[in-house]
Amino acid sequence: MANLVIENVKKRYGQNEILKGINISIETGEFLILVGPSGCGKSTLMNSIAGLEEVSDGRIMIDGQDVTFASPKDRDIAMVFQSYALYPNMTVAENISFGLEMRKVPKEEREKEVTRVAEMLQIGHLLKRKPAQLSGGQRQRVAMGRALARRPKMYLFDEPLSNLDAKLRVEMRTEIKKLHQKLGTTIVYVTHDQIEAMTLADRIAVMKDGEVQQLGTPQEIYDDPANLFVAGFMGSPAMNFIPAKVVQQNGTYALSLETKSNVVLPFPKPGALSSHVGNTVLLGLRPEMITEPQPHKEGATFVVKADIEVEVTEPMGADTMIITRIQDAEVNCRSNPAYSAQPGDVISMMFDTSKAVVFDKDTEERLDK
Amino acid sequence: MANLVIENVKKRYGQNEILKGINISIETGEFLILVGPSGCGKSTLMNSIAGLEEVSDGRIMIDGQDVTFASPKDRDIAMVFQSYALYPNMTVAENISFGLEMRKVPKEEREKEVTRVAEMLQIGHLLKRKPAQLSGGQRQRVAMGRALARRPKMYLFDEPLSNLDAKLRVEMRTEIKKLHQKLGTTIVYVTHDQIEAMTLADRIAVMKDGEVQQLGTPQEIYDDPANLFVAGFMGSPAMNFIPAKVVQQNGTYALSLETKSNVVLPFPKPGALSSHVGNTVLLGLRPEMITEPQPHKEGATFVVKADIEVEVTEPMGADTMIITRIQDAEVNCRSNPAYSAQPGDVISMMFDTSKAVVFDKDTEERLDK
Amino acid sequence: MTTKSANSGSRTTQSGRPARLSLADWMPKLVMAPTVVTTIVCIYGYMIWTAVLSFTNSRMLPTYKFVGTAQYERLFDNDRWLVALSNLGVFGGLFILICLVLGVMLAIFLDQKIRAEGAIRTIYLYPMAISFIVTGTAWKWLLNPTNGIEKMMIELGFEDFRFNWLSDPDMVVYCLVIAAVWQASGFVMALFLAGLRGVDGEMIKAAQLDGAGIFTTYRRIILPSLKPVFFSAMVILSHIAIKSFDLVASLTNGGPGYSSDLPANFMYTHAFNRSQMGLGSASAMVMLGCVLAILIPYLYSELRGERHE
Amino acid sequence: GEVEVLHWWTSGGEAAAINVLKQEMTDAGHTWKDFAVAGGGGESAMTVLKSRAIAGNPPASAQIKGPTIQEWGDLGFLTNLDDVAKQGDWDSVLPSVVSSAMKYDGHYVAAPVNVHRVNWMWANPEVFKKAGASIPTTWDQFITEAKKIKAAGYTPLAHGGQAWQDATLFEAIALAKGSKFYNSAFLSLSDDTLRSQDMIDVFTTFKAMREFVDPGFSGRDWNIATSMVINGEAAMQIMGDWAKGEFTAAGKKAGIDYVCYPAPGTSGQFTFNIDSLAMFQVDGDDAQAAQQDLARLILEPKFQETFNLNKGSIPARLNMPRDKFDTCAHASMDAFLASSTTGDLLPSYAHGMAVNSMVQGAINDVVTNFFNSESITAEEAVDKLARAVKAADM
Amino acid sequence: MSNIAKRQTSTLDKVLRIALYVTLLAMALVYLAPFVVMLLTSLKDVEEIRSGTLLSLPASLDFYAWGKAWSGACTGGTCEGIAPYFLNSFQIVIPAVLISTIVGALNGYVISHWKFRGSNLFFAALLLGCFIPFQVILLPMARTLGWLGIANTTTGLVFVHVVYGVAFTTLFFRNFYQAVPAELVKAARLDGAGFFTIFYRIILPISTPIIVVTIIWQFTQIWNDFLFGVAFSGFDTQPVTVALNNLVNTSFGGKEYNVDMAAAIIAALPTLLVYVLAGKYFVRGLTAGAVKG
Ligand SMILES: Nc1ncnc2c1ncn2[C@@H]1O[C@H](COP(=O)(O)OP(=O)(O)OP(=O)(O)O)[C@@H](O)[C@H]1O
Ligand SMILES: Nc1ncnc2c1ncn2[C@@H]1O[C@H](COP(=O)(O)OP(=O)(O)OP(=O)(O)O)[C@@H](O)[C@H]1O
Ligand SMILES: [Mg+2]
Ligand SMILES: [Mg+2]
Repeated sequence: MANLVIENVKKRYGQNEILKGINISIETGEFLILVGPSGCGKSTLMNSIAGLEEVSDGRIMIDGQDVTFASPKDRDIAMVFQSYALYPNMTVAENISFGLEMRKVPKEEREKEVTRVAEMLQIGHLLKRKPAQLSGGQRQRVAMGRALARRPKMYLFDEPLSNLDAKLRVEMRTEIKKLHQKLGTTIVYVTHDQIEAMTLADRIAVMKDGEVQQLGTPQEIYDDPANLFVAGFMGSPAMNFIPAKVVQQNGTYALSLETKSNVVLPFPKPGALSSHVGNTVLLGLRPEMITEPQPHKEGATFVVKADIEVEVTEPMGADTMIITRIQDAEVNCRSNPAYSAQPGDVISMMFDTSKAVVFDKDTEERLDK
Repeated sequence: MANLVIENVKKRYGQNEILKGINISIETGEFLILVGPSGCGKSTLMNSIAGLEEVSDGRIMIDGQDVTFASPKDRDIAMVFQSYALYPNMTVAENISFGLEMRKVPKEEREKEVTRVAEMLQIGHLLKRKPAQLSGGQRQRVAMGRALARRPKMYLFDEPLSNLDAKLRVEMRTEIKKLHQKLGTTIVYVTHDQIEAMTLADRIAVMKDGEVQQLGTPQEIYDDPANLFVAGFMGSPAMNFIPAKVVQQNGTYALSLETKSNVVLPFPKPGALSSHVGNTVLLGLRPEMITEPQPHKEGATFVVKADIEVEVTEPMGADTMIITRIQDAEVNCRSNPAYSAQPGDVISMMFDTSKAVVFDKDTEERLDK
Repeated sequence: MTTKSANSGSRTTQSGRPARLSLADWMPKLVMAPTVVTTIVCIYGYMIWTAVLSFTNSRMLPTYKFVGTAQYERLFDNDRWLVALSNLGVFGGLFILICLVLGVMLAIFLDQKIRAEGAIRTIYLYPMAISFIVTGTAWKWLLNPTNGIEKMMIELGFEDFRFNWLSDPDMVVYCLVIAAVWQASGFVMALFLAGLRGVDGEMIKAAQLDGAGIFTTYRRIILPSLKPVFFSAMVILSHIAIKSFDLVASLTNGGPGYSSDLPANFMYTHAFNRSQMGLGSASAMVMLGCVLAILIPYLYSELRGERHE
Repeated sequence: GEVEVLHWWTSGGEAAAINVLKQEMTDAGHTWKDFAVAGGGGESAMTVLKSRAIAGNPPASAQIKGPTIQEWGDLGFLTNLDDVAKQGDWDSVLPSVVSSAMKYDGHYVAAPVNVHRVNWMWANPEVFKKAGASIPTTWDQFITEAKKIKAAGYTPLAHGGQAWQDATLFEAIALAKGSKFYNSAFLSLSDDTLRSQDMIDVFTTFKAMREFVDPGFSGRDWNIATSMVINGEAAMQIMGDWAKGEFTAAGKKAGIDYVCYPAPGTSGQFTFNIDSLAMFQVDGDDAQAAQQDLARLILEPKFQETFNLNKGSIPARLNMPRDKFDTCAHASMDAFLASSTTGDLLPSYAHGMAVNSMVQGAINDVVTNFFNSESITAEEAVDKLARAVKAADM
Repeated sequence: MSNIAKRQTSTLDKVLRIALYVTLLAMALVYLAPFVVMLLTSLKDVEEIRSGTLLSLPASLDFYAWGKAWSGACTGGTCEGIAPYFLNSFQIVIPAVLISTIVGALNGYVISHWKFRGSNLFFAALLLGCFIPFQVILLPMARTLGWLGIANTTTGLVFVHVVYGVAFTTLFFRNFYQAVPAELVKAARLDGAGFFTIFYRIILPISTPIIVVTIIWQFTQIWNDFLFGVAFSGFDTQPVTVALNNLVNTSFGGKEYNVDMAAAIIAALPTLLVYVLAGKYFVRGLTAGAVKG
């Protein structure tokens, strides 16, 4: 069990600075999820934690010990590589048990462990195969198995489920969650799956261009994003950013925008708007906050109805996205599939601003913090 | 432009039969999505279509021509490999333009094409790098770029977006959709992302263990699954399967089950139940059909309220999953995050069976077709 | 990827605490140590020693009477040396080129799932096995104007067939090329075959889909990814070329005249048979200089262009 | 004690000869370690010797000859044999030409095994008869007769295109210009002589030989050339008396199947080539005793006789019984004695007896290149020769 | 690569395939020619050699020359054939090949996967160093061996061969390992494997083709070496090449070419055997599919 402190870690490849001073500190047993756009440095950071890449600057501490220069095997970390890195000459079973063998676990116990892990990952029937004879998802599961067979201080998972089907992914996610609850091992986990991020993480670090944009609980990240980037990055479909003018009305501050007609939306923290009166800010409103009129919300404090023109509809199974355009910004609204709307229709929608946030148009920083 | 007919294609690796007689036929310009559990043979099928694996049996026709034995390069197909298969000795730009060069596209045009594709995939700044210097997602995009630079008869995409972040994935998905609309090229596409499958596909083929379970439009697959497997596979979280007893009531047939109390749920096609009276069947009900009481649904034909005991809640951003147990089956219900429920609470939920389906407990086949 | 210990010196001061150096951290260096020591002593030490000798008038055995660059002046005033040097150019160039082309070609051909691959491979490879001390004789016969290939062809009815390269001072160097290619090309083939066997199959599939035919696939995809193999082959071949000594000694002994002399033979003859250690050393240094002039840029580009890890 | 002998006497007659010595050593209670390194006129053997010497582990005895003995002496590797020499009275049994070559700094350091005459011409009388030619006694005559022989469809001159064979032929031609010329050119290395008209003539004659050899001569070993004479493919060969071994081994009789004459124009002259075993300093009384014994045995008449009968040469010792030797050997012995008083007894440059190996090599380079090149004129060759000799004699 | 030589159906493909076989066989004949000459010569008697042409078949199968070369021919003063020298050669070749291959593999592994500052530079230096003409190292090496007390011994020869062979073995392995994905080593390090364990368990099992190449190279070089063999051996440790050289240069009267040729072939047999045995291990595509990218 480890608490992990990453202090001002930098990493350069030749000219390019890939990590620009990362600071992250998590507690023992925490489940940290790293998210960020492709190429932002997540894998590099993972490699640095594991000691597989030498950092150019900064320090990494595990359990209060400086391990910046410790060799990977002394750090007692297990990792799932994004590229799997299976040993091509070994069978699946050997791949999984290799780490145990290295740690001098007796043969019998290894075999038991392999069986257990293989069953959990549903690869029991593949144990005798070589990696080259596996499908993509099977390889990925073997890569997982290799890490899960061990009981290290810390697990690092680099997109461990990306090649699995939804069903299996849910099952695996559950297994990981159980494992974490049972062992309390610190886990750092990279994923692009929002649901994974939201359901697994104790805390999420959102990275961009080699920098941590925000480090917080899933709910914080979702409801209280530090800046436009974080807000836009988390949530699928993404949060809508609608240019809105700050107006003073009835002694408080509100946001005014043009849909089919002019609407004025109340704002939960009007004080934050006070210094921006007359300016245009970006109103951040998640798609699920713009819905078809729902009787039970009628009359709530921050709910306002307005007409919009439907541009496109996108059925997504459980919901249908209605896409419209407000002040030149494309806006996604989430509606019940039963609520049928056709492109070109002008329909009434409910805008719920109880969780709305506002950003500066230029700096992209939150204004209402 | 090609119409693709796959007739009874089989593929064996040694003893193992991986494809067990695949039959798929799609029209020119269709967008076919292959889904199925990991290891079910999707990549193998793609490889067979491309001519990279010799099929053990059966026939593949493109544009009415039998290409079963044609060499890959004569099939005029572009493919994105699940494992990328980038040329390690070439730069990104060279990787992308190689296919064009092979087809004798003049240099100037190639360069223009590379620029266009790179911009679309947001890898313009990486053109001079070698694959080994890229992050996972960047490699995947290069693999995409290699295919997209060409204008083949058919595209094959094998999980082309699995390593991208949600935002990028949405953008890429849109690009692919646009491309498809513009060029009308036939596309076969493997994905594990349900949203991708639902939004991109003209038709979806659900595979399992080397067999096609169902081939149909996304809506068909979602609303009208051929069997339990398809029903359970598509949709995330998955459809709930609740053991229910067929009862005769008020001259029609309905389903009875125990929640906190006994409920009887009406069924849209009661006729299908007639021959099963007294038996237990599996009722398939998607999570979004079990919600917190919603005033606007009150009193609808197939909506019934019942009490359940909350086992777990799982906030997922836009929704919160409420997990309960009905007749020993775990059941997911989708509720508004505002509707707060705690584990152990007994709450009232609305069951909407307007789209419910039933399956045979043993054969797992649909009963109400 | 670098071991932690590598930069620990500079790092220590930076992080303000000494990095622990376990045995494991030293392992890579320990493993290399014997090679490093022997290389420094037995190659570079001797090289420096030779360089020193080249400035002395050492005769039968080394002495240390320095004569400045006199030996170099003598060397370049010596017709035989100039012939040897230009022979090396012709011989080395042709030999390396033909071996590479032939080796690659044979390797690719053999990689086409050939029946009896093992037997054919061994046939291509066997010339390496037989010492030139004797194959030299066989080649001498084959190339001999009176009773070799020429005689055979004439007996076969080609009355005007002439093949007298071995006794023609202008052509004899090509005889060396023939025999040397015969001997070494099989190994180049083996080298490439081993490389081909390691190429990733998926990549080839991708190339096929990109529309590359089999030849293009080899030329553009597979062979470029065998760059390291080319590198090995180049080094090995230039090594063989530079050191072709047995070959000359047994096939032509430098003749006719000294028209087929190579620098290695020149060096050996002068240093050991003519008691001109100083001159021999000078010629060795010039040989080395030529090699370095060609090789250093190549090595530089090869090792620098390596992937970052 | 043990005695290790490094030598390159590996051809049939030589090997048999050396086995005699080995037997005698064994009989004397010593162990003979035979370190034979064949090939290239002892080039490899010399390399081995140097490597052994420098490793501090030289063999007790090694086959070296001529000026090379002096070079090894200079380096202080050789041991003193004066005691054995005194016992065996070497000073009187050896001709002075020989004994002085065995001494370094006035002390005996090596034991001679034989004396070769180099300026021999071997001929097949059968071929001469068929071609209607007669044995030439001057080089001009040689050319006339050779033309006849060639016209008759035989190869006039059996020759191997190796540098030392070219040198042997060249030396014989130069020798015909007189002993003074030879001395001045190859011993004193006089620049004037090297550039003289005589030398140009020598080169011209030498080049004339080129058309009398067959096209396949390049790189041919001398004994193959000899066998051409034996088989009647060729008429003559200019080669030292070791060629006789080949005739003998082929069962040919001197004077009947083959004849030996001095090379054209050199009948009174004698170019010699003396083989010898030099003794190196070794540790251990036993080893030293064995070494001294070896030196003694070499000079014993029995060994001298057997060895030279096998090798075709004549004993280094004077006053040996002659009866076992053939006519050619007798001729050689006579010439040896006669020439030693007239100043016609000359060291063979082609076999490293006259000059050090550097000069020898330099001359050889010019000679062999000239013989094989079509473009160089005799004048140019002479100029090259003079320059090369000067450069080598640095 | 299995898919390149796909099932061929069209006639063009068939023609190409036939052409391929024809080329391969033609080349094989060319390569074989000198050997055939040697073999035929070894089976003829001296008279036949003189009178016949190179490729004429021997009048009768006569293994006299082989027997003589093996145990009767004279190499210098002794007439025991080349048989006694085989053992010497084996005593030199086997340890030298093993040691240099192992050292080369380890070096290559370090240079490609455990780089340290200067390791690449050292590699370059090693490679450049091997271009030093072997002739110039004879004397200083002799001195060194003398100091080490292993002059003119088998150990000394093994040492010399290892020292000058390592550059090449390192080169072969380094260039092969360069293509092994770094992630493999990383994964193994995390699994807790140390330097040697990774080498032994992960790297070595996928190195078969290059081991084969290296052994072929080293075995051939060392077995056929003459220069070191002659310069650094004692009279009782001479390798078979030195004996062969002596044999070829030893002649009683007419040269016995048949014996020479037979001796040469016999001397080459161990190497040929290595080729045949090692050749089996040219297996294909071991790393395929291990890693993305
Ligand atoms: N070379 C092989 N030898 C034997 N079995 C193989 C080989 N290649 C693949 N398989 C097996 O074939 C089955 C289908 O593999 P395939 O790659 O088509 O799966 P997939 O549907 O693409 O799965 P995934 O979603 O995990 O990529 C798998 O069970 C796999 O283990
Ligand atoms: N060897 C290298 N040389 C130069 N740049 C590199 C190298 N390896 C990675 N990079 C760059 O470093 C950046 C970070 O890479 P990293 O693999 O950490 O990204 P990532 O966040 O894991 O992305 P992904 O989600 O696509 O896997 C990328 O822009 C990549 O191009
Ligand atoms: Mg990554
Ligand atoms: Mg797949």
